[in-house]
Amino acid sequence: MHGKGLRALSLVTFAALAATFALVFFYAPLDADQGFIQKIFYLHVPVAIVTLVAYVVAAGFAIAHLRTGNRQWDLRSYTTIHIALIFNIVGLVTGSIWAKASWGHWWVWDEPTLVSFLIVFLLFATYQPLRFSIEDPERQARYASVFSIMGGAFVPLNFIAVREATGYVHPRVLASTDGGLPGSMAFVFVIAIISVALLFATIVAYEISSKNTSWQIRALRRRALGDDAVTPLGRTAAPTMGTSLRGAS
Amino acid sequence: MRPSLALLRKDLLLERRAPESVPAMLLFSLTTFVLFHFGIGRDEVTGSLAAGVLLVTLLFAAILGINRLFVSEHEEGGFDAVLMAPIDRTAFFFAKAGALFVFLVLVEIVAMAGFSILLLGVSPWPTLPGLILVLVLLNIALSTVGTLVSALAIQTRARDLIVPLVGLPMLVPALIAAARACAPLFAAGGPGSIPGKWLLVLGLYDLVFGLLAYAVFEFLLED
Amino acid sequence: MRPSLALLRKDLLLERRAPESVPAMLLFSLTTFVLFHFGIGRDEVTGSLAAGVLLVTLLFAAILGINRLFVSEHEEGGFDAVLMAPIDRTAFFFAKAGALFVFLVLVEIVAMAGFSILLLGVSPWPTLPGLILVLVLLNIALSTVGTLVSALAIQTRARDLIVPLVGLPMLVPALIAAARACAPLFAAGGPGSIPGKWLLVLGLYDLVFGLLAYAVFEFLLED
Amino acid sequence: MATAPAIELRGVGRRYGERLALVDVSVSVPAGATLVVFGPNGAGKSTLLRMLATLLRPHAGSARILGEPLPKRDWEVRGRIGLLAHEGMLYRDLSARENLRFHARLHKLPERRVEELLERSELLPRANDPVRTLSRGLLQRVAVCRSVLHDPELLLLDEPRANLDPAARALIEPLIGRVSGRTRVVTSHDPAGGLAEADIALGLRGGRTELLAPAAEVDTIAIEALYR
Amino acid sequence: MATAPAIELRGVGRRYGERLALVDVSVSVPAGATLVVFGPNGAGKSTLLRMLATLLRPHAGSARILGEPLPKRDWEVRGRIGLLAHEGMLYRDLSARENLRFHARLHKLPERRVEELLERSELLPRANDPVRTLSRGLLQRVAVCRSVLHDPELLLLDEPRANLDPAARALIEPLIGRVSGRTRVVTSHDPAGGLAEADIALGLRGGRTELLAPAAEVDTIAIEALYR
Ligand code: HEM
Ligand SMILES: Nc1ncnc2c1ncn2[C@@H]1O[C@H](COP(=O)(O)OP(=O)(O)OP(=O)(O)O)[C@@H](O)[C@H]1O
Ligand SMILES: Nc1ncnc2c1ncn2[C@@H]1O[C@H](COP(=O)(O)OP(=O)(O)OP(=O)(O)O)[C@@H](O)[C@H]1O
Ligand SMILES: [Mg+2]
Ligand SMILES: [Mg+2]
Repeated sequence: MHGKGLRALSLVTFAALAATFALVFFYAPLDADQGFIQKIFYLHVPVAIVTLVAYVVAAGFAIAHLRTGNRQWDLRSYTTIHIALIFNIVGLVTGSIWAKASWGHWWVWDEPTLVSFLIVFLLFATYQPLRFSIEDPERQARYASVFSIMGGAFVPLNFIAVREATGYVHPRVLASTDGGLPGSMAFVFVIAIISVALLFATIVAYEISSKNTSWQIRALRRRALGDDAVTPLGRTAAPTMGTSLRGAS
Repeated sequence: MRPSLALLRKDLLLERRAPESVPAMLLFSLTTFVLFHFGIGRDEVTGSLAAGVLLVTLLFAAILGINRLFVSEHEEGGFDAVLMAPIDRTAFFFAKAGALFVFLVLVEIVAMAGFSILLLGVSPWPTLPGLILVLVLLNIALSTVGTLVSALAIQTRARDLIVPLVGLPMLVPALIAAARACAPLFAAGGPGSIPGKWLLVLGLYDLVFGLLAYAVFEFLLED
Repeated sequence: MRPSLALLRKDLLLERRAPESVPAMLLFSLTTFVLFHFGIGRDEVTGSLAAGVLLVTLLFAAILGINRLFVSEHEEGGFDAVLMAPIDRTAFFFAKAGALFVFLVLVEIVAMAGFSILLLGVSPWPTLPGLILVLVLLNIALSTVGTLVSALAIQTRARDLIVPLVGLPMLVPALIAAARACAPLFAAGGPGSIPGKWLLVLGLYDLVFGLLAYAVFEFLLED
Repeated sequence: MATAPAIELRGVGRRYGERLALVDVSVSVPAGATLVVFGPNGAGKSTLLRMLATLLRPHAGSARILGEPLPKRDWEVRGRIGLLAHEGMLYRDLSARENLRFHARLHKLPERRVEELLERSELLPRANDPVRTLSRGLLQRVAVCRSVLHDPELLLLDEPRANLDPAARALIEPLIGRVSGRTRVVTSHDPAGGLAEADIALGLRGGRTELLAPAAEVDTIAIEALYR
Repeated sequence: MATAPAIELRGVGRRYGERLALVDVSVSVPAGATLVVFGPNGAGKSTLLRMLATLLRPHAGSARILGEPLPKRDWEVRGRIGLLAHEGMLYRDLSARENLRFHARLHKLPERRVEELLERSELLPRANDPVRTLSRGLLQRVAVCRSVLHDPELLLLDEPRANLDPAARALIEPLIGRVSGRTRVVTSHDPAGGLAEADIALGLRGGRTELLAPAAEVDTIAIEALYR
């Protein structure tokens, strides 16, 4: 059984998202100089933060995979990166919209978070092609883990380098020198981060359990119908598991 | 150390027997300088533009060398025979990173000469000490990360794509740091001093990624 | 024409089996824009600098594609079997150049979007008609000369070196012409008109090198 | 009626750089006959086959294949020759079926022919695997199919049975054996087996002809002498 | 005195992706004995050899080579095993001599050993040519030299005599034959010849053991039945 606790997680996530939504639109104050568009902040920043954290967490899973050889860790690492990539794109798009609305450009180079976010995306965008170009599932898993460990270390290091290379031209809403966020905004912001993180975790949990289930079905079919009756998997970037060998992991 | 040396020697022998990587990287760099000259329509470059052109070119040239680093091992299964020898697998790492380092130094010597003649708007001599320091730090980054990426790519079916795709972004922080460190060296008014901050970032990159690459390398050699 | 189509179909099949060249060229272009940003330290580029950055990037991306054009033919001697088939050898030329042209167009569409967003200091829309004209002419140059170079390289042992080494210098005139033609399009004050002189040079290059490549191609396939 | 010989070589030579791989080879093979080429390693057997396949041009002498002079009119004979070389000559990432279909398309053959060959060589269960993942012997079977796909008049076989198991040898016999009725050039390291299928025996050594005679007039001792 | 067997496999299995290449193979080979592996193309013979060579790890079961468990303590046996595979496992651009010298250095052997092997396999005249330019059979000889260079206790031979001419076969016999006195695992497609050099015969089919018996108790008919 792979669905344990999924329902509870889904419900909590749903509730958190609904609450965030309500708070953002009905409670959080309207920003004085950016107006309504500023509300994208509650989507963009949490998504960006969760994405970056997720890449680092995926590296942790990858280390666990290399240490234990248990392919479930590779599956976790893969799924985390997969969803983080999607969040990464959402972050880039919402950031762009925000930039267009507030500065009139789709892209600016002097926002270090933004630039490093793009570079991180360019690096992790190669994760799937890398996996896809390795056939043997064991090797694919191992190589992907090596990549994701490097990637995990890359995220903060890259951020340091990019941040140092750009000035602080634009006002920051959060963690800036001039007083920071108003209390009500900060509150909503924290709630938003929590619910985006929950959303992330839920999607990851769903993907993991769906993958595990389909492997199990496959293994059962192979056992029932014989190995040759089941169509071969073919090349895939997703982790696969050979399950029909006695004692195999 | 002995096996590392034997491996390194073999790589240098292969390169001498069929000189490929070094002359190719060299010619590539010189051609790229010419391309830049026409592309950006400047006769001379100084400051950050000079640092950028030089380092972007070296980075692309390094990618060429990284691409070929494990090719000879792959053909005809020669690697398997080496894997069966009673040597520590990290010996490969040192041998390959060493070979790449040597290649890069050779390329940089000539490329730097070409760059000074073709594009650089200031005298290269006063910049030398600082430049050497930055390039050594950069070469460590290129050769450790490059060795890892090369080993990663060689077992895939699309080596020549995986190497630039994974290698370029991975090396962006090193490039940024090196370019920023070099920029004052090429300042139009005479070389300024290298910002210590950037040497630190570059050194940090070397340390973190060098150690990491070394640590995870052997997982790439296993079945 | 039939054999050309069979060959093209096999290439597209291989590319669909493992979509490699096109996404790789794309990602490569975007990464290169970022590298340029940090390398030359500019937030926005216009005029000849913009033309230079765009075209040098496209050229390098094209090199990636050219590199892989004949790879599948080389492994395991599959090419020899094709050479023994009763087809006109120029059928290869059209099949390969056609595939490359298609790849380039796909890459340019996305790369241009990325360039406009990331680096270009002027609005891309007014430049479009002129830009398309220049890029089509450039693509003809890239795909004909690229096919020739790729075929040349595949018979050597150092394919990934020969392609940039021979290809880049050979394409320098096309690059110069294209860069000069594009520069006024990206002028800070709004697009100027393309200098007819440079279009002429580019067209002449296409004509001469296209015909030449076509003519000498079959000699590359012989023993 | 005097039909032209399928192969007619006169004083053919071939170098690799300075190394002589074939020197002054003259041989004539009538249509439908089998020429078996013997010789120690490095004698020039594979070189000879690649030359007959129009892949290497002769550096000296004159060669006529299926009535056409080489290399001048090689396009006339292309598509009428099948070569089975040491390597498989296949696209590693395509499956056996896709490889054969591709060649079928080049030679304008129906896909039926591909399925027929896959079935006859018992490759059907593995027909959709990339050939890269096949074992050496399975790969060899695919290569055999590729070489006879277009029903060539002249079949050039470089140690065709290497790496094949006994059952597979029997399986492909109708395709490449004497019963196929084609003109054949076969290299062999097996004196007795080679002679048994030969009409003409050619012995090479260091690129030079050491022996050339109708197979009936040669015994295995003469062949074995080549290797001494 | 009961010395440990040189090879001891218990229920060993290996997959490539989902394809089973070896299933539940158990075999024990005493030191000094020769195991000959028979089986049709794709049976898993090469896979078995690569696993014994520590290049592939078993996915199931337990394997002990020269007394050490695999893959846990594989570094203990590295350097004590020689593998001759389908491909030469050589650097194409280095000469035979350079290839062998490189391996000699890795194994800490004197260069004398390289010259000795080059001489014994009659490769001296071609020792300085890049192996890329050697004919298939000459390449095979270099590969043989490479596999026995470090005087391995366990020798794994994948169709060692393929592509060799009769004289060359005799030449390398003292290196890889029974007289070499090593523990050997040899794959073969030649029932009679294979049995003649075997102490133990193993028959594989689809990765499963179909036959495992002392060679003296097996006849060629039993081997041929494997291919049916
Ligand atoms: C394409 C456009 C953008 C992208 C990809 C982007 C990306 C990011 C990322 C990755 C973070 C998280 C960094 C961290 O955790 O420290 C972030 C945070 C933030 N971004 Fe953006 N951003 C974009 C546009 C903008 C714009 C237009 C603004 C403001 C007007 C903005 C303001 C902020 C602020 C205030 C934070 C909070 C974190 C901090 O203070 O460091 N971003 N953005
Ligand atoms: N890299 C690989 N990927 C996927 N499948 C493979 C791979 N290598 C081998 N196989 C498959 O594993 C099975 C066993 O192959 P193996 O090479 O061991 O056979 P073999 O007994 O040596 O055959 P042959 O006599 O033809 O050399 C075959 O079905 C083969 O197709
Ligand atoms: N590409 C090449 N470059 C240089 N020399 C070559 C090349 N190919 C073959 N030779 C040399 O030409 C000679 C003849 O080679 P060929 O492959 O024809 O021999 P062969 O009779 O087929 O031998 P084998 O039985 O070993 O396959 C050999 O000495 C070989 O080393
Ligand atoms: Mg030969
Ligand atoms: Mg085998």
